[in-house]
Amino acid sequence: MVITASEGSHTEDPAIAEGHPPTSTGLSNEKVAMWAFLGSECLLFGALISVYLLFKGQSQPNTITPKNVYDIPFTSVSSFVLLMSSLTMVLALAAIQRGDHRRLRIWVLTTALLGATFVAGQMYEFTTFYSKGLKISTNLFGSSFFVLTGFHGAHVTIGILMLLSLWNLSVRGKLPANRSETVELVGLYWHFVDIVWIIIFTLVYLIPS
Amino acid sequence: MSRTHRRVRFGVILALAALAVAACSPNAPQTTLDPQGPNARTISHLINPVFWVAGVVFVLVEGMAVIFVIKYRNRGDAQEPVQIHGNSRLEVGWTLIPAAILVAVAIPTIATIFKLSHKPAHAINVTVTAHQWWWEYNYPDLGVTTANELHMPLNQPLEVTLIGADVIHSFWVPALAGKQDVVPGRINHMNMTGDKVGTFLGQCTEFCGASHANMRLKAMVQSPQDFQSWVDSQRQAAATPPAGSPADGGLTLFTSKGCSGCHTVQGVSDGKVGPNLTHLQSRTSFAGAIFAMNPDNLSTWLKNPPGVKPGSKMPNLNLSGDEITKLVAYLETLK
Amino acid sequence: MTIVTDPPARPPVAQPPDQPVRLLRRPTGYTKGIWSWVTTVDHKKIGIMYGVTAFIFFLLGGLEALMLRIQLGSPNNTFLSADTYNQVFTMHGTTMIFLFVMPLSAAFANYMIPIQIGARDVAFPRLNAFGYWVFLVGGLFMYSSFILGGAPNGGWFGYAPNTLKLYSPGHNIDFWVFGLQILGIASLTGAVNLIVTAINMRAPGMSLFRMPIFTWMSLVAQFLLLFAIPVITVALFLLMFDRTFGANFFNAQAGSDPLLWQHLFWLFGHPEVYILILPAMGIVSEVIPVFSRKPLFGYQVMVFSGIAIGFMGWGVWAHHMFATGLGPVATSAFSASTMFIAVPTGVKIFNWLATMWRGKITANAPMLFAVGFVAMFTIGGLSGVTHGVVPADTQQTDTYYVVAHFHYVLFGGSVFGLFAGIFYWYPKVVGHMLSDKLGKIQFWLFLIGFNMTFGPFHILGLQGMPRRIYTYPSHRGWDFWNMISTIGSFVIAAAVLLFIYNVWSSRKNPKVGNDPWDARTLEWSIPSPPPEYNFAEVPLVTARDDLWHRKYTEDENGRSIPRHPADAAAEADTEAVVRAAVTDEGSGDGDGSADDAHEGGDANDGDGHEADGGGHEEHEPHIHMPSPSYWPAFTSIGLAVICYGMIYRVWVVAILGGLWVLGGLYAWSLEPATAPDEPELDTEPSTDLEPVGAGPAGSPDGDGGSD
Amino acid sequence: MASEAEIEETPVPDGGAVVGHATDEAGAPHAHKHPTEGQYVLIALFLAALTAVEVAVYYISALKDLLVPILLTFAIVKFTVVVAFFMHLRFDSRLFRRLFVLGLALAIFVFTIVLTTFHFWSR
Ligand code: HEA
Ligand code: HEA
Ligand code: HEC
Ligand code: CUA
Ligand SMILES: [Cu+2]
Repeated sequence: MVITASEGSHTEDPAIAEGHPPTSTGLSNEKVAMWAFLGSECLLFGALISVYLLFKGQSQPNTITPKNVYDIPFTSVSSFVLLMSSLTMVLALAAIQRGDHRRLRIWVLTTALLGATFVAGQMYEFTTFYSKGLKISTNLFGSSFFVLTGFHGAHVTIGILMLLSLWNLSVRGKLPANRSETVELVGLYWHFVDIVWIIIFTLVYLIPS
Repeated sequence: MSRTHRRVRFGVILALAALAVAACSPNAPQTTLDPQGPNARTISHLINPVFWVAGVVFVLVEGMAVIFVIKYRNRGDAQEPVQIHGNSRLEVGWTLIPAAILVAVAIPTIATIFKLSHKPAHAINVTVTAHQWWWEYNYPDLGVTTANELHMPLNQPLEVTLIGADVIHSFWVPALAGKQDVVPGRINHMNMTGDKVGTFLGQCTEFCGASHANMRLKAMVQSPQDFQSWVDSQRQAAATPPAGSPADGGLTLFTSKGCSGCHTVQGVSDGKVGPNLTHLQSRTSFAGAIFAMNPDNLSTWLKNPPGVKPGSKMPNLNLSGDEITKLVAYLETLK
Repeated sequence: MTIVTDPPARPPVAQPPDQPVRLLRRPTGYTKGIWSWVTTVDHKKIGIMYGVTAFIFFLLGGLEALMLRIQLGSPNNTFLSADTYNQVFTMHGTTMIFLFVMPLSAAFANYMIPIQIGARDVAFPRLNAFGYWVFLVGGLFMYSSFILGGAPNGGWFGYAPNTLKLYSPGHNIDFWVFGLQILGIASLTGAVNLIVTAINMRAPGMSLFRMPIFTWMSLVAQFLLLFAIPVITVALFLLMFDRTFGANFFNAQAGSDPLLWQHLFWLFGHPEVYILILPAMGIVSEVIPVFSRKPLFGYQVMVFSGIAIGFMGWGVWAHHMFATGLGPVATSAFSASTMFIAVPTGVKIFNWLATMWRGKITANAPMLFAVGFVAMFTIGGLSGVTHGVVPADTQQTDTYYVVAHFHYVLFGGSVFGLFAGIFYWYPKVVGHMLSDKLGKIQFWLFLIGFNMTFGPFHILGLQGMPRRIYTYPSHRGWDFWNMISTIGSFVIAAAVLLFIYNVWSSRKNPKVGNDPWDARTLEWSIPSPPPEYNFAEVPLVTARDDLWHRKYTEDENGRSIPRHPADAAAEADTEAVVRAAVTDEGSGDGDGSADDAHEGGDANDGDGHEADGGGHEEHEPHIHMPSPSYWPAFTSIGLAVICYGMIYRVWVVAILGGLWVLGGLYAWSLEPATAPDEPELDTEPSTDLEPVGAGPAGSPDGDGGSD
Repeated sequence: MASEAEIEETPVPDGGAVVGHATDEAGAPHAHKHPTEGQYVLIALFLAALTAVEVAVYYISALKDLLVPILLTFAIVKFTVVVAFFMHLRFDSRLFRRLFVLGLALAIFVFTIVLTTFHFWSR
C-alpha cells in the first residue's frame, strides 16, 4: 500500500515551537504507519504461504513437482544475496545518521544492486522452470509457486525503486541528515521483504513436499 | 409517545403472527417447521427452546428500550439527571448471565452436531451428483439411476454421498434433514430417514448460476413394498416401440438428432451429460423437477430447453414440430 | 444532497490572495469551485465527499433492491430475467456493503475523528484524499460493467468455482474482482491513515481512555480493516490468476479444494461485518448519552467490549460454512466461538439501556434512530445466535432466514446507526438543522417499512424459501409474505425520499451555534461548520467528555449543574464576534436562533470555554494547513486504467496505467506537503522537528511507491 | 455508582488497548541505542552462517527426520534477529512491536486454523 510522506499538521502548532512533542506518542507518523502496514503485510504473505503449503502436494499425479525443478544451490546463493542486502541497508542508515552522505549513496546503491541481483536470479529461475514445462497453469504447484514467489519478487522490485529514488534524492541534495528517517522507512520495508524470503526459502525450498 | 406503544404492539403482533402462520402452515410444502423424519425432528427439538430463549431476550430488551424512552423522557423539569458513570457489579452481571445462557445453548448444540454425524447402521447407499441444474441419483447397490426425484423406503436410513460435477450446489429436503453442500473436489456425506410416507419438496440452496432457482427436487418416502416394486421397474430395460409407430420414428430421431450423445436409454445409448431417460415416465416431473411430466411440457421443452429453463445445458436442437411429436411419442414409451 | 454546492471553503489566511489558478500550477487554498474539491486535502471536505458519494450509491443499491422486491413480489414473475436478477442482487449486496455502509462510516470517521481528538487534520491528508478518489474510481469502475456487457453476477461473496471463467465466461466477474481490488486499496490507505491519526494526533491531555467512544469504535474497525483487507486481496488475486492466466487455485479438476475460496473470503468477510457495525455502535454510543443527558454507562467496558468483538471476530469465520462439510469437530468449535460473540455485544446493548435509565431523554430524530438501532440490531443479533446453533443452521443457511438476519443487523443496525449519526452531526457539518419533524416521520416510516420488509423473511426462510432465486412457484406458501415484504420496501423508499426532501427543504434553516445539542465532545466546541483548521488553538483536554465538563460540574448528589452560566453566555458572544472577525464565516452568529430549531439545551453554553476564546487571531496567520494537490485524484484514475487493461487483455493499456500510477505517486511524493510559497518547514525542516522526523519533514521520500 | 472522581480523574494508562504509552520510550531517535556498524556486520555474518548451515542440513541425509524442526528453528532465529536488530524492534517504541506482533500473531493464528480445517498436519 501507499505509505506516503507525512503531512502531519500538528507540526504547525504554535505549541510545538514551545517544545511540545509534535505527536501524542512522540513517534513519527510515517514510522507508525509503516509498522502498521507491515503488520498488515503479515496477513498478505501469511495467506500466500498457506496457499502454497496447502497446494504444493495437491497437483495431479505425474505432473511436475518441486523436486523436478528446484535448484537449491542456486536459490541458496540468491537468498544469501538478499540477506546481505539487509546488511548494506542498515549500513546506509547508519551512514546518513552520521551525516556521511557519500557512504549513504554507496550503500543505498549496493542494496539496490543486491536486490536487483536477487530479482534477476528469480527471473532466471522462472524461465528455467518454464522451459522445464512448469507454467502457472500446469498444476497447483505451478500456480501457487509462481504466485507466491512472484508476489515477493514484486515487493523486492518496488523496494528497489524506492532505494533508487532515495539515491536520486541524496544526489540532488534533497536528503539532509535530519531526514534520515526517510532512509529508515525504506529500510524497514526492505528488511521486511527480506524476512519474508527467509520464511519462503525454508518453507518452500528447503522443506521437501 | 403512544406511537411508541403502537410500535411495540406492532412488533410483538408481527412476531406472534409470524410464528403462528409459520408454525401451522399446511400450505407450505417446503417448510422446515414440520419435520417428517428423525434428523429434521432432532434439529427442531434443538432449536425450538433456543427460539424461546431468544424470544425472552427480545421481549426484555425491547421492553426496556420502549419503557425507558417513555418513562425517562424529558418532562421539562429543571432538574438534571444523576450522572451515573457505570456500575461494575451490574456490568459483570450482564456479562455472565448471557454467557451462562449461551453455555446452556452450546452444550446441546455440540452434542447434536456429533449425534447427527453418526453413520446409521444398515443404510441404503445413494450417490447424489449435482449438475447445473439437475440432480442425478445413483443407487450403487440396487443398480438404479434416476434424476431429480429421490425414492426412499419408509424408516430406512439413506446414506447419501454427495458429488459435485461442476460448481457448488447444496442438497436439501427440509422435511427430512438439514442441507449439505455438494462441493466439487470433495466427497460429502449426510444421512436422512423418512418416517412418514409422502412426497417432500426440496431445492438446491447454494447459488449455482443462471437456473439456481430451477434446480428443485422431490424426495418420495414409500412403503418398503412400493419402494421394492419401484426398484424392480427401474431395473427393467427400456421399452422398444413397435416398428413403424411414431414412437419408433422418435427412436430413430433420438439417435440421429444426437439425444443419444447426452442421454442414457438402456440398450439404446449411454450419454452421460444429461439425465438417464430409460424410465423417464416413471417420474412425475422433469428438468430439475420444475415441469410436470406430460406430453405438452415435454414438447415445449424439446422446442427450446434454454428458453424455458434459463442457461440449461441442454441445447436448442431446432427440432421441427413433427420431429418433436415423434420424439415425445417415443419418450412417452419410456415407462 | 445539497451540501456539496455550498462548501465552507475559506482560504488559509497565509495565502497571498492574488494567485491565478492554472492547471499546471499547484492548487492553493485559494483554489475555488469544483477544483477546490478535486484537489482538497481537508479531512472535512473529504468526509463530506465520502458521505455524499456513499449516499448516492445507497440510492443505487436501494433501486436495485426495489427491483429485486418487484420481481419477488409475486410467484413466477417475469419482471427480471434470471441473469439480470443475478446481476442485480450481486450488485445490490456489493453496493450496500462496499459502496454504502463502509464509505459512509469512513465519512464520519474522516470528519469526526480528527475533531473529536482535537487535531487539525488527519495524519496524512493527501493519502486521505487518495483514499476517497480510489473509492470513487472503484465504485464507478464496478458500475461501468452495466454498460460494458453485464454487471457481476456471482453473488457478493463470489464463490468459486462458479466464478471461474469456465462457469462465468464474460467480464461480469472480472469487474467484481478488479473493482473490489481497487476498493481494497482505498480501505487500506484509509485504515493506516486513521489508525496513525488516532494514535498520534491526539491533543494534549487526550489520553486513549479519554477518546470519544465513536473514535474508539472506528479505531477498532480500522484495525479490522488493516488486517482483513490483505486476506481478500489475496483471495481476489488468486481468482484473478485463475480467470486471467489459467491458474488452478479453485479448479477441482486440477486437484484443488474450492473451499479455500470460502475460507479466505470469510476470513475477511466476518471481520468485515464488524467493520460495518462498530462505527454505527460508536455513533449510537455518542447519541444516547447526549439525549439522555447522562454520561455513557460504563465507558471503559464499552471500549473493551468493542475491542473484544474485534478480536473474537477473527475466530468465527467458518460459521458461514456450516453446510460445507467441515466435520463435527471444526463446526463445534466455530459454533461455540460464534455464540460467545453475543456476550460483548450484549454488554453494549445493556450499557446503552443503562445509559437511558433515569436519564432525561429527548426523543428527537437522532435519538429515535439510536434507540431504533438498539431495538432492531438485537433482533438481528438473536437470529445470528440461532445461526450459531449449527444443526439449525443447516436448515437456515442460504434461506431467507439468513437474509432476514443480515438485514436486521445491517439495516436495523448499521443503517439506523448511520442515520442517527447523520441527524446528530448534520448541524455540525452543514451549519443548520435538519427538520426534526420530518426526521421523526422518516424514522417511523423506516421502522415500519423495515419490519414489513425483513420481518417476513424470517418466516419465508423457515418455510424453506432459498435465497438468490429469481423466481419461485406458487403454492409454496411464500406468496403472501413476499407481497408484504415488497410493499414494505416501498415504504422504506418513501422514507428515503422524505430524507432527501428534508435535506433539500432545510437548506434555508437558521444557522446553529457551536453546540446545538448541548453535547459532550470536542467537535461541539468549535463553530458549525468548523473552520478549515478546526481548532484555532489546539485544546488542552482535561477529562473524558471534555466539553461537558467545561460546561457542567456535579452537585453533591451527582446531578450535573452548570459551572458558571453567566460568563458562559458572555464569552460565547465575544467569541462569536472574534471568530466572525477572524474567519469570514458567520458560523458564530445565529447562536440564539438555534434554540427554536430543536430541543437541545441552551445553544450558547460551551463554546465560551473553547481554546480560541478571544485573542487568538494573531495566531491564525501562522496556521498553515497542508496545501491541496492534484496528485491523489490523478493517481487514483491510473488504477482504473490498469484494471480495464487487464480485463480486456490490452497489456499496453495496463502497463500505461501502471506507469500512470507510479508517475502520480512519484510526483506526489516529491511535492511538498505545503506549497513552498507559504513560509514552510518543508524544504529545510527546522531542527526542533527532527527528533521524530514528524510533520512535513520527510515528504520527498520515494516510498510513495510501496505498492 | 462509581463516583465521577473514580472514572474521570484516575489517570488511565495509554498502554491499555492497542497502542503504546504516550510517553513510551519514544521521542528522541534511538540511534545511540542502536548497534554499531561493527555489530551489524557481526550479526550479518551470524545470519550468513545460519543460512549456510541450513543448506548443509538439507543435504545431510542423516538428519532427514529432524530436517523440518531444525530448519524451522533456524528460520525463526534468522527472522527474529533481523527484526530485532536490523529493524531495531528491540530498541524502538513498544508501539511498533505491538503493531507488528499483532499482525504476525494474528496471521499465524488464523492460517494455522485454516490449514487445520484442511487436515493439513495429518497428511
Ligand atoms: C452488521 C453486520 C453483522 C453483524 C453485527 C452480525 C452479527 C452476528 N452474526 Fe451475522 N451475518 C452478517 C452480518 C452481520 N452479522 C451477514 C451480512 C451475513 C450473511 C452473509 C451472506 O451469507 O451473504 C451473516 C451471516 C451470519 C451467519 C451465517 C449464516 C449462514 O449463512 O448460514 C452466522 C452464523 O452463525 C451469523 C452469526 C452472527 C452472530 C452470532 C452475530 C453476533 O455478533 C450477534 C450478537 C448480538 C446479539 C446476540 C444481540 C444482543 C445481545 C444480547 C441482548 C445479550 C443476550 C443475548 C443472548 C444471551 C443470546 N451471521
Ligand atoms: C447495508 C446493507 C444492505 C442494505 C441497507 C440492504 C437494503 C435492502 N435489501 Fe438487501 N442485501 C444486502 C445488504 C443490504 N440490503 C446483502 C449483502 C445481500 C446479499 C446479496 C447476495 O446474496 O449476494 C442482500 C440481499 C437482499 C435480498 C435477497 C436477494 C436474493 O437472495 O435473491 C433482498 C430481497 O428482497 C434484499 C432486499 C433489500 C431491500 C428491500 C432493502 C431496502 O432496505 C432498500 C431501501 C433503500 C431504498 C429503497 C433506496 C431508495 C431509493 C429510491 C427511493 C429511488 C431513488 C433513486 C434514485 C434517484 C437513483 N436484499
Ligand atoms: C448437449 C447435450 C444434450 C443433448 C444433445 C440432448 N439433451 Fe436432453 N438434456 C440434457 C441435459 C443437460 C438435461 C438436463 C437439463 C436440466 O434439467 O437443466 C437434459 C434434460 C432432458 C430431459 C428431461 C429429463 C429429466 O428427467 O429432467 C429430457 C426429456 C431430454 N433432455 C430429452 C432430450 C431429447 C429427446 C434430446 C434429443 C432431441 C435431447 N434431450 C438432447 C442434455 C442434452
Ligand atoms: Cu444448484 Cu443452486
Ligand atoms: Cu459472520
